[in-house]
Amino acid sequence: MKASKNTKKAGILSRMGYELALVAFLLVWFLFMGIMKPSFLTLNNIVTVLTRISEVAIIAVGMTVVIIAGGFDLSVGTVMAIVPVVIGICYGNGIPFGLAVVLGVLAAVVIGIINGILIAKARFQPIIGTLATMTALRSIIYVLTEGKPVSTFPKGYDQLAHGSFLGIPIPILILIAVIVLFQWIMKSTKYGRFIYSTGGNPKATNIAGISVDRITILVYVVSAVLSALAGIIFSSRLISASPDAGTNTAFDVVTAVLMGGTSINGGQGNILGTMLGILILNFIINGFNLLGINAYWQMIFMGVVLLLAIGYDAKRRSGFAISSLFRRKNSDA
Amino acid sequence: MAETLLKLTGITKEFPGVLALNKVQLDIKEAEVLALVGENGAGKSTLIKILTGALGGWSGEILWKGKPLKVNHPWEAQQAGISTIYQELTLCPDITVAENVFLGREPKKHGAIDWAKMNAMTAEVLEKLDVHVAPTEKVGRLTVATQQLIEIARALTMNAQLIIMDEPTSSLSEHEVSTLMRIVKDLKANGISVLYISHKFNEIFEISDRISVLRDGEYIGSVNTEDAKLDDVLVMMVGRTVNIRFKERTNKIGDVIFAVENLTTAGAFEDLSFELHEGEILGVSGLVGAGRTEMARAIFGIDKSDSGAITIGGKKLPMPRSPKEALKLGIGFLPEDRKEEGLVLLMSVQENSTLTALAKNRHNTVIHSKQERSLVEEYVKKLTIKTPSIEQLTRNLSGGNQQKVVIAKWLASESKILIFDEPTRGIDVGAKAEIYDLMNELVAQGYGIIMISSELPEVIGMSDRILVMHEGRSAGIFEKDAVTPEEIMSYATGADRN
Amino acid sequence: EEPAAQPAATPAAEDKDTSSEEPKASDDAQKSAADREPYKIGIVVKQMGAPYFDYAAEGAKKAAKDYNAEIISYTGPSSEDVNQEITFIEDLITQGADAILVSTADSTAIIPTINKAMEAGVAVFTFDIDSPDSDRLFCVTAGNSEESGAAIGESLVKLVEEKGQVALLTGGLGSETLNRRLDAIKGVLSKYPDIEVVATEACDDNFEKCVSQVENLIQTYPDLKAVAGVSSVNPPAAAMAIQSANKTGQIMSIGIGMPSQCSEYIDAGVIPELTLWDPGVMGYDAVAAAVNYMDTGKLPQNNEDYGEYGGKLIVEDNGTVGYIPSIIFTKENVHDYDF
Amino acid sequence: MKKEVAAKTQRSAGQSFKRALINTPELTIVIFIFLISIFIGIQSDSFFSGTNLLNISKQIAVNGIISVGMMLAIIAKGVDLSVGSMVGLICVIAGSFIKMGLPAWAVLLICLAAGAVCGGINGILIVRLKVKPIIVTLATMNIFRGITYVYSGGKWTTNLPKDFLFFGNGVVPACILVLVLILFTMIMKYTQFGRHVYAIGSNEDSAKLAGIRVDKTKVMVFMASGILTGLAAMIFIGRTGAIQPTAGAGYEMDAIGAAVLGGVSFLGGKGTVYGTILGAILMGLILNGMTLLKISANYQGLITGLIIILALLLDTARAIYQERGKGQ
Ligand SMILES: Nc1ncnc2c1ncn2[C@@H]1O[C@H](COP(=O)(O)OP(=O)(O)OP(=O)(O)O)[C@@H](O)[C@H]1O
Ligand SMILES: Nc1ncnc2c1ncn2[C@@H]1O[C@H](COP(=O)(O)OP(=O)(O)OP(=O)(O)O)[C@@H](O)[C@H]1O
Ligand SMILES: [Mg+2]
Ligand SMILES: [Mg+2]
Repeated sequence: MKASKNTKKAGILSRMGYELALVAFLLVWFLFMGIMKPSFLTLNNIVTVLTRISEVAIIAVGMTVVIIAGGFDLSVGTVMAIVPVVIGICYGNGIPFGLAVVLGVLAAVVIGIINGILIAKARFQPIIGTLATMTALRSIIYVLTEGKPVSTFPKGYDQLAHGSFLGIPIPILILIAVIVLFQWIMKSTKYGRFIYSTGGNPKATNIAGISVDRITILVYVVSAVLSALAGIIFSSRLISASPDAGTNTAFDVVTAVLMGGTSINGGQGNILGTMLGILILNFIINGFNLLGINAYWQMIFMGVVLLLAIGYDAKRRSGFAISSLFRRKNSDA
Repeated sequence: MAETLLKLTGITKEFPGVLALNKVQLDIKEAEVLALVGENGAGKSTLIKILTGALGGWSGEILWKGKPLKVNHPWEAQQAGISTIYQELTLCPDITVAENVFLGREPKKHGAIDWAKMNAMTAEVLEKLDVHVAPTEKVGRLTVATQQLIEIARALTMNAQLIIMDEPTSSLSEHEVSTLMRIVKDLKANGISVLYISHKFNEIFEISDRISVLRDGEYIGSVNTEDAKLDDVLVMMVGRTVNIRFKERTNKIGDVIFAVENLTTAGAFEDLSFELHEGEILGVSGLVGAGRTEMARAIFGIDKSDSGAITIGGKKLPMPRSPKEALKLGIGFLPEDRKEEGLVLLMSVQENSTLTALAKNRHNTVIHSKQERSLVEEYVKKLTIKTPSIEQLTRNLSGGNQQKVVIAKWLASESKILIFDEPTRGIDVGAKAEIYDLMNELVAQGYGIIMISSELPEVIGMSDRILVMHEGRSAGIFEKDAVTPEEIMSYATGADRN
Repeated sequence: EEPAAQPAATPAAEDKDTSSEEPKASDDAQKSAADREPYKIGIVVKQMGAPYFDYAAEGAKKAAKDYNAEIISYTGPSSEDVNQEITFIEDLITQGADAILVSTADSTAIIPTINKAMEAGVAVFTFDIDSPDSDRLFCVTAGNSEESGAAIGESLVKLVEEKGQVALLTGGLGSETLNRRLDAIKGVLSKYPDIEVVATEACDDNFEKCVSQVENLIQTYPDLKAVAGVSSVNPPAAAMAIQSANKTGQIMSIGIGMPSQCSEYIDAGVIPELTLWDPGVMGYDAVAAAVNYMDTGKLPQNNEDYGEYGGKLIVEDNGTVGYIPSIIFTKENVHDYDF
Repeated sequence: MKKEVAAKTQRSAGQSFKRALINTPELTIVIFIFLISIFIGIQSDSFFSGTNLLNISKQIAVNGIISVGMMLAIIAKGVDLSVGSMVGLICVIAGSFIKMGLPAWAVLLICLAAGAVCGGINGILIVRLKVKPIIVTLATMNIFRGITYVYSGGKWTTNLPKDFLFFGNGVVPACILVLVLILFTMIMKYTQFGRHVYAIGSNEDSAKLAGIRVDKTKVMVFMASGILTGLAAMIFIGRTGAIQPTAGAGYEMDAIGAAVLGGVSFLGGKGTVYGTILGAILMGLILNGMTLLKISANYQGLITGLIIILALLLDTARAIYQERGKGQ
């Protein structure tokens, strides 16, 4: 085999290429918006957006891990909703707040384990397994709350979301911590390695002496716990846990994850890409809002942006050209 | 002097970072059997894929009966009259045998698919190959070997003028191979050309008229089979002389390090018992479907077995319930199908090699990339794995080198008891020799190896003792010098019984 | 909110008794409006794609024209989601809106954001759905969820003549507004022992699902006399089911709904009564009130008159809530309305 | 003697039933449906009444038809998340033609055509961009819904001419569903298209190398899904008597649910039309039963989720038995 000299470089580039493109796109967007709407580039606006997205971004970290492991988790939004409800109700019934939080997170862990077992042991299709738990959980929320927002939280609970440390809003700090932690886990610990290999080839992973089932359960627990964390920040931001919270979260998050270059078949992807996806989607929405473009058009643009991004990624991988959209004959280049 | 049927000139194909083919030429005459040989990664399959339209983005020219042939898609090649048996199985597991055989060419009766006819025609061709499965059986339930035969059946039913066979016998055992040889000769007799790719020279010399050689993506040359000598061909292939004779091992065989007792799984194998000594290679021979793979999978805890026990280091233990347990017990397993079960193709050489090691020690969760690199570099050197870098994705390695990565993975796990299922399947002579040397080295270091193989010469050449299996039962364990190949075959086919 | 504190206080514009001279007051507003930049007003609603709010927005735009203001954005989540509402409000602040009109999906969750906007110097008015505990300046509505619910309850009682089986329908189980309306209805009905609420079904604002549920209700409760819906999807869906089951006359469908979506069923007598108000007027008055406040620093007085389209605003709750009239739609009047 | 024979035949009958049970996923759901029906039937006498069964048939028609399209996509190892939004888009398109006063049959054709176009767009994007269906349809899900709102300005169309209600009334939905069932069962069994969908889902690369025009087939799959969605939209209009831009929101999940309950596998290559429709029937039964059994709205989702889990657990058990049986 002739290995042409620049193999390694090519390898790294093709791995980095897409993220670079996303960054470039983001910069272009900032430039464009900066010209269209100076208020866009104000520190105030940027901090506002970053704070706002920290919750969904935290969930996206978990979703990325799940998808890399070859799974899919539709229940994130519901977990994000149910955890603060549990905490609020517990606290409302005189349970000390610390314990209430522990119970809330425990609930999330249990949900994660259930998802994991349904998918790993009972071999459910992830999408349908988590759809079922999602449906059930949402209903449990209604039963618990009778559909009314829960707002029994202690004084100063809102500081978690509204407070800041060294001038940086706490949610952003939490998000950064989560990103750093999971970037590290995925890249430099064996569990990260196992998660990738489970998504890449479960059979081979199993034969290599790694319990694929455990990894699978693990990732759903991770996803649930991160959703719980997001839910706590969310409820602290609103000082209220609304039973309908997170109804659209799952799809938003998945959109960002896919846009970040994580492969839906598992085994490939990374958290930084996902974060870029989150940033792009949310700063586009923010920009559209500032430009006064209404929600209808936003939906359309979102779809188009996703297509362009993923289309570009596919081109990078398999060297297709836009023109091939219109070419009659298909080649497999 | 027969007409030239197909002529390839200046075929060049580059993959990211790899020049797979460099101005390659090839020509096949009518009613000719042309053998195409070359090391793993020489570019044989790539050339085939280009020729059949399965691969794009290449340069060069294809002349078919003197006219330029445009192939953008496999069905175009088929319509031109080229049918192909690819190296990888190209069957759809969820549909029936008949459908797979006639996929895309389903016989129709006024508009609707004519199932009766399709099944009948399939039964006919399967008969010719004496494969005994129902045309209505789902392919996914068949053994790898049977699937290979169905691929052959498909190629035959296309009544093409050129049939390409890319390592058709890699998962077949003697019996099926001889059937295939017969069929190829028939084809030739009927004026059909065959492009035959294989790493097995006995086959090549039996059926081919000419031999063309590729090396490192370059066309080296062609020779007529009758006036070609194996060693010359090997030199053309490898660029150096390779010794493919099996070496005598001198290491002493120690005491029992591993034993299996009364291993049984209903429907697969029954009451298997054997011992493995330190420094010993125990060959496992048998016909395809004898259940050797299933036995190995059961020993390694992949499939649940109904009953049985193992003894390791004098301790009698229940069968491992998972590969994880087997790994902890110091067993390693090189599976039959390296792409499906041996490697995570999307991961690099480095990541694949250390997977078992990481899985084994429950301490240090953090990966020390320096240590890891040096470890892998070491194995790459020791096993002479040909790869541009250890970051290269294993997907992009050639068969032999992929197999070496799998072996490296098990050496890294420090398992002393190794089960190799078809370790040289689809691997070129050079790499084969290297793998044999490696196995010799391992046993010399006190490893014990159970080697499942369908290649009789390999079994006899490498093993100290040979376990022959027939329909899931042990037909006996023999000292290697105590049996002849013929005897082994008769035990394997159960001929000895009647 | 100094003006609110003393409703009697007279507008600075001139020293006349307000209650008599509002038209002039608003003329005056327009006069002073002529020589200033149009105010930038943003509208955030509970749910985009609900015709109800589209009509409200139309009214708002009309007012914007009359009062020299500009609706810089009218937006909201595609399904009720207070979190997205917050996003929109935050971005409106950044955008430099002078005033924001909100119809919130969650009157507690929205509080911090409304207050944040007020601190940022934006005049926040709620409309349709109030957030009374926030710092919002004023609310323009036809009555809070309790009142609209009670209204439905009353007409239900009247229509079933105080006895018989009734079923309730709602949109999303998590919608604060709808749940309050439901509770209000149940509150009213609880006073009548002969009325039995047999079921409450939620259709997630899915029209077809609502039809199916009513079909099933009809099956389950042969003596069912009426279904009352608190989401504007419910009455027409229920009517559809009743009609295709040929139960017209036996079972009534009532509740909150858009006359334009229900007129055919009202004519057919499946829907004897429909409760709503003119969202257009609501939007109009909200904008008008906001503009006047920004011009004069005065919140609406009782009986503040917003002209021929806007009508009079009944101000209560010590001057912080202005009510537009609710309307009961029947065969007689349903065709007089275009929303 | 005689008795013995009888016993034997009985046992073998039992065994053959067991084998069928183990080898056909659809059978488990049939049994499940049977049990649930019995259960509801015992609790509520009105369940087995003709009207109620007719109601159920109406209530499952839309989902059932969409599910068949979803089944195609999933068998081809894809999925079509855009069907829900498609219903909305097709409805408003139909609406504007209804306003023009076109007759029902013409509007029906327009619905089918619109569906074909939307589906075609999905298909072309998928094969040309070489992007996974789930991603493309996730995008078009937003795009279609957005267009629907922009095009309709969020407005409803009501007071539809009565002849449009025809499609949603009486036995019509059931008949259409049965027609779809028969037609697509035939297509899946007796046409190259049908078989190739299974082949592609089973192993796309193999299918391509075997000479199947994979891209063409994929585009057809998503067009078919679109056309069926168009048909469903027409029934939707008939059932609701109104054109709403919000129509069909969330239907993609119902369809996926029905398909998977019906034994269609996301791993591709497996699934049947009748299984899918059985899945839709099960979901219809759940909705119907919730009301008939007087289950409080708050608990309905919980019970639905549990029933789905239970049904899938049964199927897993079946699958495991099947593999155990593999050797024999
Ligand atoms: N998809 C791919 N991407 C990158 N490199 C590839 C790809 N496929 C093949 N190659 C490289 O092209 C070269 C030729 O591969 P090919 O499979 O043709 O070898 P071969 O002669 O068939 O070997 P074998 O005898 O093992 O089948 C090898 O170096 C291989 O690593
Ligand atoms: N990779 C595999 N995964 C699951 N089952 C397998 C696998 N390989 C073989 N089997 C099963 O094991 C049984 C024997 O198959 P197989 O032909 O491998 O036996 P064998 O004696 O190992 O022959 P050979 O290894 O030469 O193919 C068959 O029922 C087959 O389905
Ligand atoms: Mg090859
Ligand atoms: Mg084998």
